[in-house]
Amino acid sequence: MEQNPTDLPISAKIEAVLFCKAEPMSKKKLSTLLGVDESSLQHGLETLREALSGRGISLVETNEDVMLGTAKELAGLIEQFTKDELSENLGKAGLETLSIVLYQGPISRTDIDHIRGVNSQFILRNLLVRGLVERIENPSDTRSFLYKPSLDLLAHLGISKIEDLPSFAQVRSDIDSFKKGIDNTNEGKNSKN
Amino acid sequence: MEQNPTDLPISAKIEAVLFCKAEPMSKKKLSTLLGVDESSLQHGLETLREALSGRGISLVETNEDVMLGTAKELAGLIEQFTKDELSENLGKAGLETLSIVLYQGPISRTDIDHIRGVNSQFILRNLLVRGLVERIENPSDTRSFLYKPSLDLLAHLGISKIEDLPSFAQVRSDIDSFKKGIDNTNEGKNSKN
Amino acid sequence: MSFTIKTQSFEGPLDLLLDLIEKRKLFISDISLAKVTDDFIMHVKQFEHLPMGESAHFILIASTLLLIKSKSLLPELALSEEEQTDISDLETRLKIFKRIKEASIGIQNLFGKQIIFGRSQSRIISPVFAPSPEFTLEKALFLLTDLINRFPKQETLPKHVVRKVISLEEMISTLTTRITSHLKMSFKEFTKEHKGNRVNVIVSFLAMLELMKKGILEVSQETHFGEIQMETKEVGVPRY
Repeated sequence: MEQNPTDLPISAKIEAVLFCKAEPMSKKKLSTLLGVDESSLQHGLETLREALSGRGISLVETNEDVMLGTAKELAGLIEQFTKDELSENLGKAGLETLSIVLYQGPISRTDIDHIRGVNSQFILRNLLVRGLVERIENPSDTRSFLYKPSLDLLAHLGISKIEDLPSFAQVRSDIDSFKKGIDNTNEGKNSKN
Repeated sequence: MEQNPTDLPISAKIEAVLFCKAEPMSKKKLSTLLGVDESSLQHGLETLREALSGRGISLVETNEDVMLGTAKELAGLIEQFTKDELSENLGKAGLETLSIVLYQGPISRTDIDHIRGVNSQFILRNLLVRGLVERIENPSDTRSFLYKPSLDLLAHLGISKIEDLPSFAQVRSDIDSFKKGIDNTNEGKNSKN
Repeated sequence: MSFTIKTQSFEGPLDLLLDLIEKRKLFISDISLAKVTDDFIMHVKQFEHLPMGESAHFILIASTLLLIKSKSLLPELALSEEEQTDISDLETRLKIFKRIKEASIGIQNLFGKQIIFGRSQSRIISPVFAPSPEFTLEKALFLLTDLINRFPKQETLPKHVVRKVISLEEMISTLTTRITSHLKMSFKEFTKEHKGNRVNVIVSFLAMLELMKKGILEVSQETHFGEIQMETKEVGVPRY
């Protein structure tokens, strides 16, 4: 295949492998399989994303993983024959915790508890079991975990990457400035009055 | 969504349905699902075939049925991918899930998820493909499955009956008492949130 | 004062606090926090029956609010660096929590509305037996033992929370000493009837603060300490 002069571009190869895999795949594995480096892979993913625009399938991606899914506009059509396992109601605590993980992840449980002001052990476990949240080893403390949104969660929200969340950059920068003690939002301006 | 003026074309709808279905589908069924007549469907299929040219997936069509597959130029890559998948290490999550199936099987996915505290959907799939676990219909819920160690795995481990597993009784009772606990308290309480 | 709000409707002390501030249409600041302190503590009173684990988080926040309230009533009260940090930390946490709550509305609106579906797993699997050399019986037992040891335990309250909550009375008594040193008033008299109940100690303390605020005005006129106690008795302890 490698010798074939009419070799298909890397974006087509990515598409074929992800189609076959039928579940999230790590970018690392994908680049090893295709024998390309990370930046070529990312470039291939961008090309594929463009090629898929207006089509029936789309790309969903986190920093680490990538998968193919149906176009979000066609959710109603697909729901006619597929059952959706994740849509069980989140509840207030679940929604709050999920939002923290989405906008602040990867984040430790201690930090989640600190933001919520309560113990999040069981609600996090519930989200993990449902596959909405994933945990990874904490690079700065191997005895603990960091929590991050799963690809399935992004797919369930109908967004293809985390930056597509409503006001993603704004929320993050607001929270950063709260942490630094700088308050550029209305909150700060008005409270001085 | 159906009223949306920027509704995706029928070819995109066909693509999404076939992608998601992951198996051959009769054209008749497809046209019913999409609410179009046979000739519109055939026209949509032609458009899709053109759109897929040069991409990683392609349309496979008989007189009655239609399905999506990978581009034939990429057969070598896909073969390599499948081989890699099988020879890959199971990883901690895979080993943990397999251990649970070994000691607790036949066991449902929900129970595995709750014992592990994370979602095991994709891992179980991998264990099935590798012939390490088998699934049987759940006698108490025909829509779901129970997972148990395969005979090949038991033979590979040199186990003639499950009771010969090291510390079998102790491990089972520890896990069972935890399961009882979550059924009665924590999980129940949190799922209401 | 409304007591109709069910405790279950708040996910935690910050949720309650934010709700109290927003109900009064205030912005998050030390001033607004001082204003809602009494309301907050009235709500916490209802949680007295909750297990230590759940009420501790509320008591912890209550103690910080107490500092804020004390400072607002008695501006001359000097706070330690740690106390200052606790106060600004609470404001920061509330602001972050509020931002997250706002963002969570957007998440709720998206969740499950336009799902991107993955491919269904085909029902037919033709397995190829591919064991992994790492998987041995010893490994299986090791992993399961590890898993069993990591099973979540009920209500594990972090040590620092327990320590802080237990030292709450100490904090109040120190505060009392600091505030009353020149007033010669015994806080013990105020709280002896509520012995052992943290929330009531806080309530009494707040009441005393209010009275003292009035008392201080008197003091500045007459500088006769004995009469303050007479004055406060006439005013009476506010009934909460």
